[in-house]
Amino acid sequence: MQPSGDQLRSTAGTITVECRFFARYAEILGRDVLPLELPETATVGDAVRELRRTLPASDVLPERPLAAVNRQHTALTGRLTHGDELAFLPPLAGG
Amino acid sequence: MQPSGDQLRSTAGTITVECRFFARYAEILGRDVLPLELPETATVGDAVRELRRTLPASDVLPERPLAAVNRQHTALTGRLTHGDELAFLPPLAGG
Amino acid sequence: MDYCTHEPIDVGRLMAAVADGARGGTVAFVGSVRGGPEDGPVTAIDYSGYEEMLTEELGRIIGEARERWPEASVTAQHRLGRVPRGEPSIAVVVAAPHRDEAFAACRQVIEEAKRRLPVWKKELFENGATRWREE
Amino acid sequence: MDYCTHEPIDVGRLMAAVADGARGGTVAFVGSVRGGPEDGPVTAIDYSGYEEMLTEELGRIIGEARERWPEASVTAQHRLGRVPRGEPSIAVVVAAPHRDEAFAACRQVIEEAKRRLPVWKKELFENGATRWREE
Repeated sequence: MQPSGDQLRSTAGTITVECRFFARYAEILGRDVLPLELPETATVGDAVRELRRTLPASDVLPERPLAAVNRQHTALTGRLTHGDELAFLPPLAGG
Repeated sequence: MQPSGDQLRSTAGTITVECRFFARYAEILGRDVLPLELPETATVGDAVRELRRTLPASDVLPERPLAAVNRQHTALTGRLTHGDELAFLPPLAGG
Repeated sequence: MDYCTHEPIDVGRLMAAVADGARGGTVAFVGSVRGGPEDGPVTAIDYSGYEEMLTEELGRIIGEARERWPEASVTAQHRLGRVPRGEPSIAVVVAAPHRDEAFAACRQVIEEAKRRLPVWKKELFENGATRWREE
Repeated sequence: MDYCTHEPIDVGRLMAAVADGARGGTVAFVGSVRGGPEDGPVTAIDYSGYEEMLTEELGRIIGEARERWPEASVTAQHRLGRVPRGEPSIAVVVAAPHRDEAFAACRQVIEEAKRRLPVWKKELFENGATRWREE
Protein backbone atom coordinates (compact mmCIF):
# COMPACT_ATOMS: atom_id res chain seq x y z
CA MET A 1 0.00 0.00 0.00
CA GLN A 2 1.29 3.44 -0.88
CA PRO A 3 1.00 6.55 1.35
CA SER A 4 -1.90 8.66 0.16
CA GLY A 5 0.33 11.71 -0.41
CA ASP A 6 2.06 9.92 -3.30
CA GLN A 7 -0.09 11.49 -5.98
CA LEU A 8 1.32 14.94 -4.99
CA ARG A 9 4.93 13.94 -5.42
CA SER A 10 6.66 15.75 -8.21
CA THR A 11 8.64 12.68 -9.23
CA ALA A 12 8.37 9.06 -8.24
CA GLY A 13 10.59 8.43 -5.19
CA THR A 14 10.86 12.11 -4.23
CA ILE A 15 9.08 14.43 -1.82
CA THR A 16 8.59 18.18 -1.76
CA VAL A 17 8.90 20.20 1.44
CA GLU A 18 8.27 23.89 1.95
CA CYS A 19 11.39 25.59 3.29
CA ARG A 20 10.88 28.74 5.35
CA PHE A 21 13.57 31.27 6.24
CA PHE A 22 13.43 33.86 8.99
CA ALA A 23 15.12 37.05 10.20
CA ARG A 24 18.75 37.28 9.04
CA TYR A 25 18.45 34.17 6.86
CA ALA A 26 15.45 35.60 5.01
CA GLU A 27 17.10 38.99 4.69
CA ILE A 28 20.32 37.63 3.16
CA LEU A 29 18.70 34.95 1.01
CA GLY A 30 16.17 37.52 -0.22
CA ARG A 31 13.31 35.09 0.23
CA ASP A 32 11.29 33.55 3.00
CA VAL A 33 9.84 30.48 1.33
CA LEU A 34 11.19 27.91 -1.13
CA PRO A 35 9.76 24.56 -2.23
CA LEU A 36 12.48 21.92 -2.20
CA GLU A 37 12.42 18.53 -3.88
CA LEU A 38 14.30 15.76 -2.05
CA PRO A 39 14.65 11.97 -2.15
CA GLU A 40 11.90 10.35 -0.13
CA THR A 41 14.38 9.11 2.46
CA ALA A 42 15.71 12.64 3.07
CA THR A 43 16.47 14.03 6.52
CA VAL A 44 16.63 17.65 7.65
CA GLY A 45 20.42 17.43 7.26
CA ASP A 46 20.01 16.33 3.64
CA ALA A 47 17.84 19.40 3.01
CA VAL A 48 20.52 21.63 4.53
CA ARG A 49 23.19 20.12 2.26
CA GLU A 50 20.99 20.51 -0.80
CA LEU A 51 20.25 24.15 0.01
CA ARG A 52 23.92 24.96 0.71
CA ARG A 53 24.80 23.38 -2.66
CA THR A 54 22.21 25.19 -4.75
CA LEU A 55 21.11 28.48 -3.18
CA PRO A 56 22.87 31.76 -3.97
CA ALA A 57 24.25 33.32 -0.74
CA SER A 58 23.54 30.00 0.88
CA ASP A 59 26.60 30.20 3.11
CA VAL A 60 24.42 32.27 5.42
CA LEU A 61 22.94 28.89 6.32
CA PRO A 62 25.40 27.09 8.62
CA GLU A 63 26.14 23.39 8.24
CA ARG A 64 24.13 22.69 11.38
CA PRO A 65 21.36 25.28 11.60
CA LEU A 66 18.47 25.15 14.05
CA ALA A 67 15.52 23.66 12.25
CA ALA A 68 11.84 23.04 12.88
CA VAL A 69 9.55 20.63 11.08
CA ASN A 70 5.87 21.47 11.19
CA ARG A 71 6.50 24.06 13.91
CA GLN A 72 8.45 21.78 16.23
CA HIS A 73 12.18 21.88 16.89
CA THR A 74 13.75 18.95 15.03
CA ALA A 75 17.22 17.41 14.95
CA LEU A 76 19.17 17.26 11.70
CA THR A 77 18.64 13.51 11.69
CA GLY A 78 14.85 13.95 11.61
CA ARG A 79 13.16 12.31 8.58
CA LEU A 80 11.13 14.50 6.25
CA THR A 81 7.73 13.68 4.81
CA HIS A 82 6.10 15.06 1.70
CA GLY A 83 4.37 18.37 2.44
CA ASP A 84 6.39 19.14 5.58
CA GLU A 85 7.01 22.75 6.55
CA LEU A 86 10.77 22.91 7.15
CA ALA A 87 11.90 26.10 8.88
CA PHE A 88 15.47 27.27 9.33
CA LEU A 89 15.93 29.37 12.44
CA PRO A 90 18.81 31.78 13.07
CA PRO A 91 20.12 31.69 16.66
CA LEU A 92 17.09 32.39 18.85
CA ALA A 93 16.86 35.70 20.67
CA GLY A 94 13.39 35.71 22.15
CA GLY A 95 12.33 37.23 25.42
CA MET B 1 30.23 59.67 85.08
CA GLN B 2 26.57 58.74 85.05
CA PRO B 3 24.45 58.16 81.93
CA SER B 4 22.37 61.24 81.23
CA GLY B 5 19.10 59.32 81.39
CA ASP B 6 19.59 58.70 85.11
CA GLN B 7 17.49 61.68 86.18
CA LEU B 8 14.46 60.02 84.55
CA ARG B 9 14.77 56.82 86.50
CA SER B 10 11.95 56.15 88.87
CA THR B 11 14.25 54.71 91.53
CA ALA B 12 18.00 54.68 91.89
CA GLY B 13 19.38 51.53 90.25
CA THR B 14 16.27 50.84 88.15
CA ILE B 15 15.15 51.61 84.64
CA THR B 16 11.74 51.98 83.09
CA VAL B 17 10.90 50.53 79.65
CA GLU B 18 7.71 50.87 77.65
CA CYS B 19 6.24 47.45 76.91
CA ARG B 20 4.06 47.14 73.82
CA PHE B 21 1.73 44.26 73.03
CA PHE B 22 0.27 43.38 69.66
CA ALA B 23 -2.46 41.33 68.05
CA ARG B 24 -3.49 38.34 70.18
CA TYR B 25 -1.30 39.43 73.10
CA ALA B 26 -2.94 42.88 73.22
CA GLU B 27 -6.39 41.36 72.84
CA ILE B 28 -6.00 38.92 75.72
CA LEU B 29 -4.05 41.25 78.00
CA GLY B 30 -6.60 43.97 77.32
CA ARG B 31 -3.89 46.57 76.81
CA ASP B 32 -1.26 47.51 74.26
CA VAL B 33 1.21 49.50 76.35
CA LEU B 34 2.59 49.14 79.87
CA PRO B 35 5.49 50.93 81.55
CA LEU B 36 7.67 48.43 83.41
CA GLU B 37 10.27 49.15 86.07
CA LEU B 38 13.25 46.79 86.10
CA PRO B 39 16.70 46.57 87.66
CA GLU B 40 19.22 48.47 85.55
CA THR B 41 20.97 45.24 84.58
CA ALA B 42 17.76 43.72 83.21
CA THR B 43 17.57 41.77 79.96
CA VAL B 44 14.57 41.16 77.71
CA GLY B 45 14.23 37.75 79.39
CA ASP B 46 14.05 39.43 82.82
CA ALA B 47 11.23 41.63 81.54
CA VAL B 48 9.36 38.54 80.31
CA ARG B 49 9.70 36.84 83.70
CA GLU B 50 8.53 39.98 85.51
CA LEU B 51 5.48 40.31 83.25
CA ARG B 52 4.56 36.63 83.58
CA ARG B 53 4.81 36.99 87.39
CA THR B 54 2.70 40.14 87.69
CA LEU B 55 0.29 40.55 84.78
CA PRO B 56 -3.24 39.13 84.90
CA ALA B 57 -3.76 36.70 81.98
CA SER B 58 -0.02 36.84 81.53
CA ASP B 59 0.23 33.19 80.52
CA VAL B 60 -0.70 34.39 77.04
CA LEU B 61 2.93 35.51 76.96
CA PRO B 62 5.11 32.43 76.41
CA GLU B 63 8.37 31.95 78.30
CA ARG B 64 10.30 32.74 75.18
CA PRO B 65 8.27 35.21 73.11
CA LEU B 66 9.56 37.04 70.06
CA ALA B 67 10.64 40.48 71.18
CA ALA B 68 11.85 43.70 69.61
CA VAL B 69 13.73 46.52 71.29
CA ASN B 70 13.39 49.91 69.65
CA ARG B 71 11.84 48.32 66.56
CA GLN B 72 14.57 45.72 66.00
CA HIS B 73 14.27 41.98 66.64
CA THR B 74 16.20 41.24 69.85
CA ALA B 75 17.22 38.04 71.62
CA LEU B 76 16.03 37.37 75.16
CA THR B 77 19.59 37.94 76.34
CA GLY B 78 19.55 41.51 74.98
CA ARG B 79 20.23 44.15 77.65
CA LEU B 80 17.62 46.85 78.22
CA THR B 81 18.26 50.56 78.67
CA HIS B 82 16.10 53.15 80.32
CA GLY B 83 13.46 54.45 77.92
CA ASP B 84 13.58 51.44 75.57
CA GLU B 85 10.49 50.47 73.62
CA LEU B 86 10.14 46.73 74.30
CA ALA B 87 7.62 45.01 72.02
CA PHE B 88 6.29 41.47 72.40
CA LEU B 89 5.36 39.92 69.09
CA PRO B 90 3.01 36.96 68.64
CA PRO B 91 4.18 34.46 65.99
CA LEU B 92 4.60 36.52 62.82
CA ALA B 93 2.16 36.02 59.97
CA GLY B 94 3.06 38.74 57.49
CA GLY B 95 2.86 38.55 53.74
CA MET C 1 6.45 54.81 47.94
CA ASP C 2 5.53 53.83 51.48
CA TYR C 3 6.50 50.33 52.56
CA CYS C 4 3.25 50.10 54.50
CA THR C 5 -0.15 51.09 53.15
CA HIS C 6 -3.78 50.92 54.21
CA GLU C 7 -4.96 51.17 50.59
CA PRO C 8 -5.08 48.52 47.86
CA ILE C 9 -1.62 47.75 46.48
CA ASP C 10 -1.05 49.03 42.96
CA VAL C 11 1.38 46.47 41.51
CA GLY C 12 1.67 48.33 38.22
CA ARG C 13 2.78 51.43 40.06
CA LEU C 14 5.42 49.48 41.97
CA MET C 15 6.68 47.97 38.71
CA ALA C 16 6.86 51.43 37.14
CA ALA C 17 8.78 52.67 40.19
CA VAL C 18 11.64 50.20 39.64
CA ALA C 19 11.59 50.22 35.84
CA ASP C 20 14.43 51.83 33.93
CA GLY C 21 15.94 51.28 30.50
CA ALA C 22 19.09 49.68 31.91
CA ARG C 23 17.29 46.92 33.82
CA GLY C 24 15.83 44.41 31.41
CA GLY C 25 14.40 41.90 33.87
CA THR C 26 11.67 42.60 36.40
CA VAL C 27 10.33 40.00 38.83
CA ALA C 28 7.29 40.65 40.96
CA PHE C 29 5.91 38.56 43.78
CA VAL C 30 2.36 39.29 44.86
CA GLY C 31 0.84 37.56 47.88
CA SER C 32 -2.93 37.61 48.01
CA VAL C 33 -5.54 36.63 50.57
CA ARG C 34 -6.36 33.02 49.90
CA GLY C 35 -9.72 31.43 50.51
CA GLY C 36 -9.54 28.08 48.79
CA PRO C 37 -10.92 24.73 49.94
CA GLU C 38 -8.03 24.09 52.34
CA ASP C 39 -8.44 27.51 53.93
CA GLY C 40 -12.14 27.43 54.74
CA PRO C 41 -14.57 30.11 53.63
CA VAL C 42 -12.36 33.10 54.44
CA THR C 43 -13.90 36.30 53.11
CA ALA C 44 -11.15 38.69 54.18
CA ILE C 45 -8.18 39.05 56.50
CA ASP C 46 -7.66 41.88 58.95
CA TYR C 47 -3.95 42.59 58.89
CA SER C 48 -2.54 44.41 61.87
CA GLY C 49 1.06 45.41 62.32
CA TYR C 50 3.58 47.16 64.50
CA GLU C 51 3.70 49.84 61.90
CA GLU C 52 6.80 51.80 62.88
CA MET C 53 8.81 48.57 63.07
CA LEU C 54 7.22 47.17 59.89
CA THR C 55 8.41 50.20 57.95
CA GLU C 56 11.90 50.07 59.45
CA GLU C 57 12.28 46.31 59.08
CA LEU C 58 11.08 46.24 55.47
CA GLY C 59 13.52 49.08 54.80
CA ARG C 60 16.31 46.96 56.30
CA ILE C 61 15.29 43.92 54.24
CA ILE C 62 15.27 45.97 51.03
CA GLY C 63 18.60 47.53 52.01
CA GLU C 64 20.14 44.07 52.42
CA ALA C 65 18.96 43.09 48.94
CA ARG C 66 20.33 46.27 47.42
CA GLU C 67 23.65 45.64 49.11
CA ARG C 68 23.84 42.07 47.84
CA TRP C 69 22.66 42.95 44.30
CA PRO C 70 23.91 46.53 43.81
CA GLU C 71 22.57 46.76 40.26
CA ALA C 72 19.03 45.85 41.31
CA SER C 73 16.25 48.28 41.97
CA VAL C 74 14.03 46.90 44.75
CA THR C 75 10.74 47.94 46.27
CA ALA C 76 8.01 46.34 48.33
CA GLN C 77 4.77 47.17 50.04
CA HIS C 78 2.69 45.49 52.76
CA ARG C 79 -0.97 46.33 53.13
CA LEU C 80 -2.61 46.55 56.56
CA GLY C 81 -6.28 46.71 57.50
CA ARG C 82 -9.04 44.61 56.00
CA VAL C 83 -7.98 42.88 52.76
CA PRO C 84 -10.73 41.02 50.88
CA ARG C 85 -10.10 37.53 49.52
CA GLY C 86 -8.16 37.65 46.26
CA GLU C 87 -6.62 41.07 46.88
CA PRO C 88 -2.87 41.52 47.39
CA SER C 89 -1.54 41.90 50.94
CA ILE C 90 2.11 42.15 49.93
CA ALA C 91 4.08 42.88 46.79
CA VAL C 92 7.81 42.74 46.13
CA VAL C 93 9.18 44.06 42.85
CA VAL C 94 12.77 43.89 41.64
CA ALA C 95 14.22 45.16 38.37
CA ALA C 96 17.76 44.17 37.46
CA PRO C 97 19.98 44.05 34.40
CA HIS C 98 19.65 40.25 34.30
CA ARG C 99 16.92 37.91 35.40
CA ASP C 100 19.05 35.76 37.71
CA GLU C 101 19.54 38.70 40.03
CA ALA C 102 15.92 39.80 39.74
CA PHE C 103 14.61 36.35 40.71
CA ALA C 104 17.14 35.93 43.52
CA ALA C 105 16.58 39.36 45.04
CA CYS C 106 12.79 39.09 44.83
CA ARG C 107 12.90 35.69 46.50
CA GLN C 108 15.18 36.88 49.28
CA VAL C 109 12.99 39.89 50.05
CA ILE C 110 9.75 37.90 50.25
CA GLU C 111 11.36 35.17 52.40
CA GLU C 112 12.82 37.72 54.81
CA ALA C 113 9.56 39.67 54.87
CA LYS C 114 7.61 36.54 55.80
CA ARG C 115 10.17 35.71 58.48
CA ARG C 116 10.72 39.15 60.00
CA LEU C 117 7.84 41.59 59.45
CA PRO C 118 5.76 42.28 62.57
CA VAL C 119 2.38 41.61 61.00
CA TRP C 120 -0.53 39.50 62.21
CA LYS C 121 -3.64 38.30 60.54
CA LYS C 122 -7.12 37.66 61.76
CA GLU C 123 -9.25 35.65 59.35
CA LEU C 124 -12.87 36.63 58.82
CA PHE C 125 -15.24 33.82 57.87
CA GLU C 126 -18.51 33.87 55.97
CA ASN C 127 -20.48 33.12 59.15
CA GLY C 128 -18.99 36.13 60.93
CA ALA C 129 -16.48 34.15 63.00
CA THR C 130 -12.90 35.37 63.31
CA ARG C 131 -9.64 33.58 64.08
CA TRP C 132 -6.04 34.66 64.59
CA ARG C 133 -3.98 32.85 62.02
CA GLU C 134 -0.48 32.00 63.18
CA GLU C 135 1.55 30.20 60.56
CA MET D 1 -5.25 35.61 25.91
CA ASP D 2 -3.01 35.23 22.86
CA TYR D 3 0.53 34.03 23.50
CA CYS D 4 1.75 36.37 20.78
CA THR D 5 0.74 40.00 20.45
CA HIS D 6 1.66 43.01 18.36
CA GLU D 7 0.31 45.41 21.00
CA PRO D 8 1.89 46.56 24.29
CA ILE D 9 1.76 43.82 26.93
CA ASP D 10 -0.71 44.53 29.72
CA VAL D 11 0.93 42.82 32.72
CA GLY D 12 -1.95 43.70 35.03
CA ARG D 13 -4.35 41.93 32.69
CA LEU D 14 -2.15 38.82 32.63
CA MET D 15 -2.00 38.84 36.43
CA ALA D 16 -5.77 39.17 36.62
CA ALA D 17 -6.10 36.26 34.18
CA VAL D 18 -4.29 33.83 36.51
CA ALA D 19 -5.61 35.24 39.80
CA ASP D 20 -8.08 33.25 41.85
CA GLY D 21 -8.92 33.08 45.53
CA ALA D 22 -7.29 29.68 45.98
CA ARG D 23 -3.86 30.71 44.69
CA GLY D 24 -2.17 33.01 47.17
CA GLY D 25 1.17 33.50 45.42
CA THR D 26 1.69 35.14 42.06
CA VAL D 27 5.08 35.57 40.42
CA ALA D 28 5.53 37.63 37.29
CA PHE D 29 8.60 37.96 35.12
CA VAL D 30 8.67 40.86 32.70
CA GLY D 31 11.48 41.24 30.19
CA SER D 32 11.90 44.72 28.76
CA VAL D 33 13.96 46.26 26.02
CA ARG D 34 17.20 47.34 27.61
CA GLY D 35 19.25 50.29 26.51
CA GLY D 36 21.75 50.81 29.27
CA PRO D 37 25.43 51.77 28.99
CA GLU D 38 26.54 48.23 28.14
CA ASP D 39 23.94 47.95 25.39
CA GLY D 40 24.71 51.12 23.46
CA PRO D 41 22.08 53.72 22.61
CA VAL D 42 19.33 51.30 21.60
CA THR D 43 16.06 53.15 21.08
CA ALA D 44 13.89 50.15 20.23
CA ILE D 45 14.01 46.55 19.10
CA ASP D 46 12.14 45.13 16.13
CA TYR D 47 11.02 41.67 17.20
CA SER D 48 10.18 39.22 14.45
CA GLY D 49 9.01 35.71 14.93
CA TYR D 50 7.84 32.54 13.28
CA GLU D 51 4.43 33.32 14.63
CA GLU D 52 2.58 30.03 14.14
CA MET D 53 5.44 28.14 15.80
CA LEU D 54 5.87 30.79 18.52
CA THR D 55 2.25 30.32 19.52
CA GLU D 56 2.48 26.53 19.46
CA GLU D 57 5.84 26.37 21.25
CA LEU D 58 4.82 28.80 24.01
CA GLY D 59 1.68 26.71 24.42
CA ARG D 60 3.84 23.59 24.81
CA ILE D 61 6.11 25.33 27.33
CA ILE D 62 3.12 26.46 29.38
CA GLY D 63 1.63 22.99 29.13
CA GLU D 64 4.84 21.46 30.50
CA ALA D 65 4.71 23.84 33.49
CA ARG D 66 1.06 23.03 34.14
CA GLU D 67 1.86 19.34 34.03
CA ARG D 68 4.75 19.68 36.47
CA TRP D 69 2.84 22.03 38.84
CA PRO D 70 -0.80 20.98 38.40
CA GLU D 71 -2.09 23.48 40.94
CA ALA D 72 -0.48 26.42 39.15
CA SER D 73 -2.22 28.76 36.75
CA VAL D 74 0.25 29.86 34.07
CA THR D 75 0.15 32.35 31.26
CA ALA D 76 2.64 34.22 29.11
CA GLN D 77 2.81 36.60 26.22
CA HIS D 78 5.52 37.61 23.74
CA ARG D 79 5.27 40.88 21.87
CA LEU D 80 6.40 41.18 18.27
CA GLY D 81 6.98 44.27 16.16
CA ARG D 82 8.75 47.43 17.27
CA VAL D 83 9.15 47.61 21.04
CA PRO D 84 10.55 50.90 22.40
CA ARG D 85 13.28 50.87 25.05
CA GLY D 86 11.85 50.22 28.49
CA GLU D 87 8.68 48.49 27.27
CA PRO D 88 8.02 44.79 27.94
CA SER D 89 8.73 42.28 25.17
CA ILE D 90 7.75 39.23 27.20
CA ALA D 91 5.80 38.50 30.34
CA VAL D 92 5.28 35.24 32.23
CA VAL D 93 2.79 35.12 35.08
CA VAL D 94 2.14 32.19 37.42
CA ALA D 95 -0.31 31.99 40.31
CA ALA D 96 -0.09 29.04 42.66
CA PRO D 97 -1.28 28.06 46.12
CA HIS D 98 2.28 28.50 47.44
CA ARG D 99 5.14 30.69 46.40
CA ASP D 100 7.70 27.92 45.89
CA GLU D 101 5.70 26.58 42.98
CA ALA D 102 4.97 30.03 41.61
CA PHE D 103 8.66 30.99 41.55
CA ALA D 104 9.73 27.63 40.12
CA ALA D 105 7.11 27.53 37.38
CA CYS D 106 7.71 31.16 36.37
CA ARG D 107 11.43 30.52 36.18
CA GLN D 108 11.01 27.36 34.10
CA VAL D 109 8.71 29.08 31.62
CA ILE D 110 10.99 32.07 31.04
CA GLU D 111 14.08 29.85 30.69
CA GLU D 112 12.36 27.57 28.20
CA ALA D 113 10.91 30.56 26.33
CA LYS D 114 14.37 32.10 25.97
CA ARG D 115 15.77 28.77 24.82
CA ARG D 116 13.01 27.65 22.46
CA LEU D 117 10.87 30.49 21.09
CA PRO D 118 11.48 31.29 17.42
CA VAL D 119 11.96 35.02 17.87
CA TRP D 120 14.66 37.35 16.59
CA LYS D 121 15.58 40.88 17.39
CA LYS D 122 16.97 43.71 15.38
CA GLU D 123 18.26 46.59 17.46
CA LEU D 124 17.57 50.14 16.35
CA PHE D 125 20.12 52.76 17.36
CA GLU D 126 19.78 56.49 17.87
CA ASN D 127 21.77 57.19 14.71
CA GLY D 128 19.40 55.10 12.61
CA ALA D 129 21.69 52.07 12.36
CA THR D 130 20.25 48.59 12.88
CA ARG D 131 21.82 45.30 13.95
CA TRP D 132 20.60 41.72 14.35
CA ARG D 133 21.20 40.76 17.93
CA GLU D 134 21.99 37.11 18.43
CA GLU D 135 22.53 36.19 22.04
